[in-house]
Amino acid sequence: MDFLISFVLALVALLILLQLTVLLLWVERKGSALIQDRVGANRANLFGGLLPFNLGIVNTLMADPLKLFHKEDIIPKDADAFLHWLAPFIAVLPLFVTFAVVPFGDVLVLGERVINLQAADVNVGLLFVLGMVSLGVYGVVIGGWASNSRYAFLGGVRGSAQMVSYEIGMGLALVAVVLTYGSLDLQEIARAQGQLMWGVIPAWGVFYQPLALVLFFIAGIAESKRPPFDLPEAESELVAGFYTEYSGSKQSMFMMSDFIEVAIVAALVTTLFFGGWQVPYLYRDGFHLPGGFFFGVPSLVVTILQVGAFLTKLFIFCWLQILVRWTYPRMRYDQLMNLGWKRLLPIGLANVVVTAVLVLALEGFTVP
Amino acid sequence: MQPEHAHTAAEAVVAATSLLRWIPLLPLIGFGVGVFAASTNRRSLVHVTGPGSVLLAFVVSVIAVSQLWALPAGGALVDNVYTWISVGMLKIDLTFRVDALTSVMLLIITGIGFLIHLYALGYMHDDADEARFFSYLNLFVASMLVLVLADSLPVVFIGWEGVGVCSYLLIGFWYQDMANADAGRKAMLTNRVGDAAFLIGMFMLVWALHDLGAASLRFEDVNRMAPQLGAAAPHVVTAVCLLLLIGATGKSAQIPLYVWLPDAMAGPTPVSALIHAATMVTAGVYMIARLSPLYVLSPAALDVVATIGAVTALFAATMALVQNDLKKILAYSTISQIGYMVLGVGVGSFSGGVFHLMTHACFKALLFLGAGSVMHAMSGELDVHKMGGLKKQLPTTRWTFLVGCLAIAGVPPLAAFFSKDMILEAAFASGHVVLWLIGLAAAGMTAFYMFRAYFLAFEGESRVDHHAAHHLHESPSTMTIPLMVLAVLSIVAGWVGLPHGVLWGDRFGHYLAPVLAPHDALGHHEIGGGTVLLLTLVTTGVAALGIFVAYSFYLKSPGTADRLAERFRGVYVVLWNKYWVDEIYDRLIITPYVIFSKFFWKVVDAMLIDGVVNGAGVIVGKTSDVWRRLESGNVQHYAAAMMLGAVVTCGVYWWLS
Amino acid sequence: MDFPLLSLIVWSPLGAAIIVSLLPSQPLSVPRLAAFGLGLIPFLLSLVMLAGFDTSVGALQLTETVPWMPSLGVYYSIGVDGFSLWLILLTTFLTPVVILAAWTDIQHRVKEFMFFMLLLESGMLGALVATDLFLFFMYWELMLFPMVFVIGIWGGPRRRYAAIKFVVYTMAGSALMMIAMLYLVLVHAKTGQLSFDIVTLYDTKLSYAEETLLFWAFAIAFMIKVPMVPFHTWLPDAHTEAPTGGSVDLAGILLKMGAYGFLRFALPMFPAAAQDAFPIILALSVVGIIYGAMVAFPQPDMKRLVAYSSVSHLGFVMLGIYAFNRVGLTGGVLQMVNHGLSTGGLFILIGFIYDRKHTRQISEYGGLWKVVPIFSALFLVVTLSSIGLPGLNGFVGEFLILLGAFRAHGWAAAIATIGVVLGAAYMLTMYKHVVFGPVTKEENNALTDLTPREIAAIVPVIVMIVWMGVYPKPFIDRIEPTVTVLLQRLERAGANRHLGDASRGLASRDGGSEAERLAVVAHDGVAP
Amino acid sequence: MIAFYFIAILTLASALMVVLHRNPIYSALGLVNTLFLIAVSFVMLDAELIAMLQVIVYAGAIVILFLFVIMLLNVETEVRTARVSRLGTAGLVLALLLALELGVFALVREPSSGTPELPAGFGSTELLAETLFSDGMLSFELTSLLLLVAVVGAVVMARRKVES
Amino acid sequence: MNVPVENYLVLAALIFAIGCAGVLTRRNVIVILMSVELMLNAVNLTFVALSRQLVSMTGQMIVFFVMTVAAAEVAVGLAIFLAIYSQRRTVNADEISLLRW
Repeated sequence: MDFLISFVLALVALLILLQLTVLLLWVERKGSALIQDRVGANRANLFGGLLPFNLGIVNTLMADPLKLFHKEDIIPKDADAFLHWLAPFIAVLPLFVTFAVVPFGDVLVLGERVINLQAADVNVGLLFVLGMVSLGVYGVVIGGWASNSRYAFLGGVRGSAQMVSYEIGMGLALVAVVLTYGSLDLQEIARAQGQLMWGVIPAWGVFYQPLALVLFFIAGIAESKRPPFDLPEAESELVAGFYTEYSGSKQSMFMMSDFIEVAIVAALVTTLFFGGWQVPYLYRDGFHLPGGFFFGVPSLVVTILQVGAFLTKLFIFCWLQILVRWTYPRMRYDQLMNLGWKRLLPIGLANVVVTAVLVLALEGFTVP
Repeated sequence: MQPEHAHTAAEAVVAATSLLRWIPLLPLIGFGVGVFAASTNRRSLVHVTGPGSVLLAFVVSVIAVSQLWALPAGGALVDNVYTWISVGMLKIDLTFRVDALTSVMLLIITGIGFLIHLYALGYMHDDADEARFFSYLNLFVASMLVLVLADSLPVVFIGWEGVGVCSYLLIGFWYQDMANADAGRKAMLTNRVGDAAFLIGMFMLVWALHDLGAASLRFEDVNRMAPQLGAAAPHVVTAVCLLLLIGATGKSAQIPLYVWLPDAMAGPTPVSALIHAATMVTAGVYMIARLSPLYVLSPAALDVVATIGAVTALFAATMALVQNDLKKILAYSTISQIGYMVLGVGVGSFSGGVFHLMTHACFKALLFLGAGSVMHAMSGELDVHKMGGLKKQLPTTRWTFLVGCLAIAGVPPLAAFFSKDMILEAAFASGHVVLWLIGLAAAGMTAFYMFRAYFLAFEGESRVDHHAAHHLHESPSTMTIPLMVLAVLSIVAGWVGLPHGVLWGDRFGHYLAPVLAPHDALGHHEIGGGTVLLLTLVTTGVAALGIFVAYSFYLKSPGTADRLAERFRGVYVVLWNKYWVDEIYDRLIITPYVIFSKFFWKVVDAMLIDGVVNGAGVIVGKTSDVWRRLESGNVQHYAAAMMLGAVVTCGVYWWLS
Repeated sequence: MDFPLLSLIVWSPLGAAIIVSLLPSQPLSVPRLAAFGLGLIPFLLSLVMLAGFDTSVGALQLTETVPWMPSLGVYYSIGVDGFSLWLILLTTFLTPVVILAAWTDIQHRVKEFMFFMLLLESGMLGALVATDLFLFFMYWELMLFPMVFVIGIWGGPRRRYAAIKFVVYTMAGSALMMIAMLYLVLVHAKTGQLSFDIVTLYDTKLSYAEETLLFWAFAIAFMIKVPMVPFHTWLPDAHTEAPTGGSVDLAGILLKMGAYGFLRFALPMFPAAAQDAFPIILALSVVGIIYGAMVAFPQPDMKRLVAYSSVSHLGFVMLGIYAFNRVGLTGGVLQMVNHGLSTGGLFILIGFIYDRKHTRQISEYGGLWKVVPIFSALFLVVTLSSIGLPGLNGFVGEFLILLGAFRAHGWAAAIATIGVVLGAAYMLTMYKHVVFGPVTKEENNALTDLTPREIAAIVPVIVMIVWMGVYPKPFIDRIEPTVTVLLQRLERAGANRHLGDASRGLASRDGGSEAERLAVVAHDGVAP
Repeated sequence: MIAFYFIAILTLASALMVVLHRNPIYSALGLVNTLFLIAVSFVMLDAELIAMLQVIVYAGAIVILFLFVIMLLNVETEVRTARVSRLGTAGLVLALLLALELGVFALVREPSSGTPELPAGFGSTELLAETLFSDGMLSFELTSLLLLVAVVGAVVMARRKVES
Repeated sequence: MNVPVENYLVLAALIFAIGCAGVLTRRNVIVILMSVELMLNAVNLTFVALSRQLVSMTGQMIVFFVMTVAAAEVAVGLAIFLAIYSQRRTVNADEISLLRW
């Protein structure tokens, strides 16, 4: 039974992730169109346009993957076939696993059974996330190297350097958060954000660690190699960077990994800084508004509300990233490095130190 | 030091006084002033302090001696200054003591010393380093006084070495000439050899006495303990006596250590007169006399002493025969005369020795000063063959010199007549007939060479070269006055010690008797007056003969000497080369020493020892050169080594567990 | 003594060194004056110590003990007795003199030089006062390295060689000594008490074999330092290459450490073995006396000559110590101080003349009296003191040593006495060639006589030389009680079983031992 | 148990790959693989935190560094010399011996009496932190210092390269 | 799961040995460094296994330090290799012998 439940949970998480990626594929296309003031993807259609309204979204959802997976898989001459094949998987797999530790809800109460809405309850979840994300680099590097092409190679080198660098900023941001909430378990962190600050404001990370939020967000975007940090795959310089030599399903896997990273970053931002599945004032038995007002709500509804809240926040931050992607120009490599090492790192350190001091100074600061 | 102590020592009255310390102190002050004057060259200062300090010392000595005479016979004045060294049983006080013997020496040193200082005023007048000269001279007088005033052997040794250094400095006074410096060094080193023996003698003595319970080197203790010592350890006594004798031969220029004295003539003449004739060189005799109670316990030692004395007397005399350098002649004669003194003490006539010491001091000083005066006149020329007929230009010098010659030749009634006779008589009486004969021969030679010198220098026609001739002049009064005084002394000095029965007899002997060992300590038979008279006639005759021969050789028929020299070529050469003693010493001692030193230095030190040391270094270098190769610089080799270590370690561990 | 006077004496030079090192090095007068001024402090302090020194006691005085590493039984324990008293004073006395003398000798790195000299002083003082083996060993090494630097940095052309030779020689000895030291301590630890305190270690029970081995381990270390033939060849090189200051301290104090080590450690800790070792050590000292004197004779280099003369003189010291009787030992201790003064003086004067001519070759000089009379006169005095002229310090020591040695080993003393003659031989020869004769070298006429500063530096030494010659009693009085104590120690361990027949016969006669009888005699001067 | 052997064999295989593969890139991949698997073993040994650190530090940083350098220098694959060098053989022998010995060590001793029951929260962050900041305080500080030095040193080294 | 500690120890031993072999046989310094990492990890494994066995966190603590040190080591080491490579154009251990004699 337990096994079944955890299987289900894992499945749910996986579904959320996959749906999200595919969705993001469409959102990005339509979104970019929207930002660039054009129509965007509107050709694919069911029933040859018999229907009065355009089901572009559905089509896109179906069509793009289909198209990609049917394309021929080209392995360039002199490439290291094995690694060339291996790279995309290395790129994708860790990311899938990552999502498993992200809680998408509080608990689901079925009869006497209380199910923790989290695929894998790792008590060092945050580190787990970091570790997996860092593994993602290999895909880039190996892919870049294996395809035996200058562009790809340069992309790989860039990628490795960039991601190693920004992991540090990211890590520091997280350290601050961990200090604040005193736990590495994402679920606990999420729960901790349920309390209120001065009885009114929800104890979300954004209020406690605004700086960390900024750092994390920037570092996150850099980690996911998206503009303005898309040096490894800079079209205008390196054709398509590390996956220049890829096509078909493998390329799609790289793209997927790209979107999954977006999703993960969004999920982490949500969980760490915006209360995760938390709905302000909503608790397992219902709403406790400031001032003692109380509306009882059945726990199932509560759960649904929370999951809904989580997904909403998730979407919002994904959309935010897409906005950033289509808004900012690409940085120069040295600018990238400078930002990573000379801005984020010191700021992050300072943030950690200040946080630590405060934590020691005023005990009450730590939430739980 | 406690008076009753002294009572037991010599049954005599001992009066403590603090007067004596001034006797050596005054010249010492003079020395200090002299140093000051020399370093700031105020020459005029030493003109006063130089002789002045000695004069004062003389005055004080006279006072002291008069106090001594006030005491009953055999008394002594004692001035205990302070304790010099005191370790355990050994306690050496710096104590001055004046008894009969010392008083004689005192008067000689200060008196004649003063005269010579006076003389030096004139002699050194135009020498730039006058101040230094007088300071040295004062220092010498001071040390000499310490020597004679000392009441214990170590303190004697202070003076003993002090005078040695002074003579070293004064011989090398004109340091510009390396020869003088060499002479000085020679003197010092030769003396040192004697001093070493002297030290060992002291050590033996002190420990021997120590075993008798009285570890002291004070003379009265030594002399008091002497009989016990002689009973307990006769061989020790002999050894001590002989060792001290060696010391004496060094200081008093006896065989075998006489070689330094002739060279010592390199010093200024007043120095030769004071140090190398009147005072220092007689220290040995003084010392033996001082320890006479000890010496008489060892007839063997005394025989050695006597023999050395006699042989030296003859030996030196023979060498003096052929010398042409006036001062050299005097030097050898000094050696020979001291030989007499040693002979005297050797045959047990201690008073005789001291008597001759006194008289000799007078006439030898006179002779040297005369020679100096001649030198002064001849602008440094000393070769008697380049003189002649000086009596016209240097009347005073001539007369005084003549007196000196007569005195030394033993012409009655001058000084040496009595003293020399006393010694020879003692020698004869003690049964050493051989020694007596030797002495006799020496006496004859003495008369001969002295008059040879006199005739060659003052009589006959002048052989003076011209540029020296035209400024021949009599010396200034500061020089002549001392000459006259000394001349008078040389005449009268002997009268204090007439033979027995003659007038007042041997006052001198009586005066010294309480201090010295009894004359018959050796138990030699007293000889009758007739014999004495006979002996006296013989000696006088010999002396006269000597004078006559000299006269006939060098005045009546000049050239005889040369003919003789031709005839007895061999003998002449041997004498002329002074028996090659210097050369022999050089070959036997000095050269080997230098060779060995160089050998030790260059071979043993540089090659052997340093060879080993550096060799060790080289070996280390070579070995490490080999091991070094292990440092291949290849990391993996090092890693392999580590690994091997790990494997072995684990293996061993496993083996053990 | 509550007031840690001794510590103050030991540490003040160190403080001085530090202060000097902090001062600006320019102008040169700053470090010079500072070092001189500060160097006087320990001297004055040691005068206070002298005043407070109890003449009647032979044991250690003014002792201080502070736990240092109690777990290892290591204590900072110091004290002074008759052996170290005068050496301490000599050290504190010579240092300012040396600084004054080396005023112009050292022209570059003056500050560092002064620093090292003061450090050296501190080390030497420490080694002299230390009564804890560990502490002593520490100072023993601390003493070594400043000297090495002084030689190696300010030395002559072959300074590297000399310095390394010096180090290797000494370290070789030190290594042995350390091993022996540890062994001794461990043996003593069997009694359940771990201690480095020498007074405690005196009573360690050792088998005779152990004792002999340990003694030789210590002895060789000290023999190298003394130095005794054949361990002496470092000395001439070190002396020749070292700057004036170095040579003076080396001859003045460092060499004494060897003999001092014998007195303080080797003899009292291993009495029986020490006495059974007498044939070798005695032979070596006598050989040293003669050999040193002979090798000194043909030396062309003044400093080398003086260096070998040191070998000879130190031979005398060892001879005196090995007389194992009051007179000899006292003379030995006294002779250490004498040698320090006279040889130190010689080096200072040679340094002066070297400053002017920049050569130490005897042949380069000659007829100096005409040019530099004051120098020559002072040189004369020091030379005479070195050859042991009565009335100057050298004699007193030699006299007592030979006297004592003659009692114990007549022939040895007799041979050694020849050394007195040979000593005169080489010293006077050198003096003759340097000072007498005509001025052979033209440029020597340009030499200038001593400056007031130089005179001020050398005169104190000469004053001491004369004083110790004329009135040595106060010095002896303070040495003697300690000698008595040592003798009684040796006595209990069956001393003078090797002494001369005379003493054995005598011991049998009045039953008393040498030491005791001498002790008795000591009180009433001349024994009746 | 099966899981262990599975993991163990994989680990050894990838370790061998590190050593045997001529291509540094593959070696690096083998390394990261080994490390990851070791991390898994850590998890199996209830040392989750360590496991995570292992992944982050080694996989995430160190090996990436390796790869980066390899690519930067783009080191060509080693030419395998015809015969194995003396050093090589020696190395192999030594390695075998060592393995033998160590293995023997592990096995000769009497087998461990099962795996002990662990107290709650063993291997948790809190516990490790406590140990770290109580027993290991000094070492911790020193290590931090070491890291700083290492950073500086690395930078300096790299700089020199740039200049020359 | 109850795997006896010996298994881990043996595993560690084998990994360690493999590391040794790598260090000794490979020429490429980078690979050598990797092999060193292998050895370190073998040790880590031992530590963790034993800390599990002895129920003491110390082992894990040490592992923590080992990692840190390893990181530092690699950073410096690689930097050195870069420097050397820029000088000598090689990363072969047997061609780099700066400390020779």
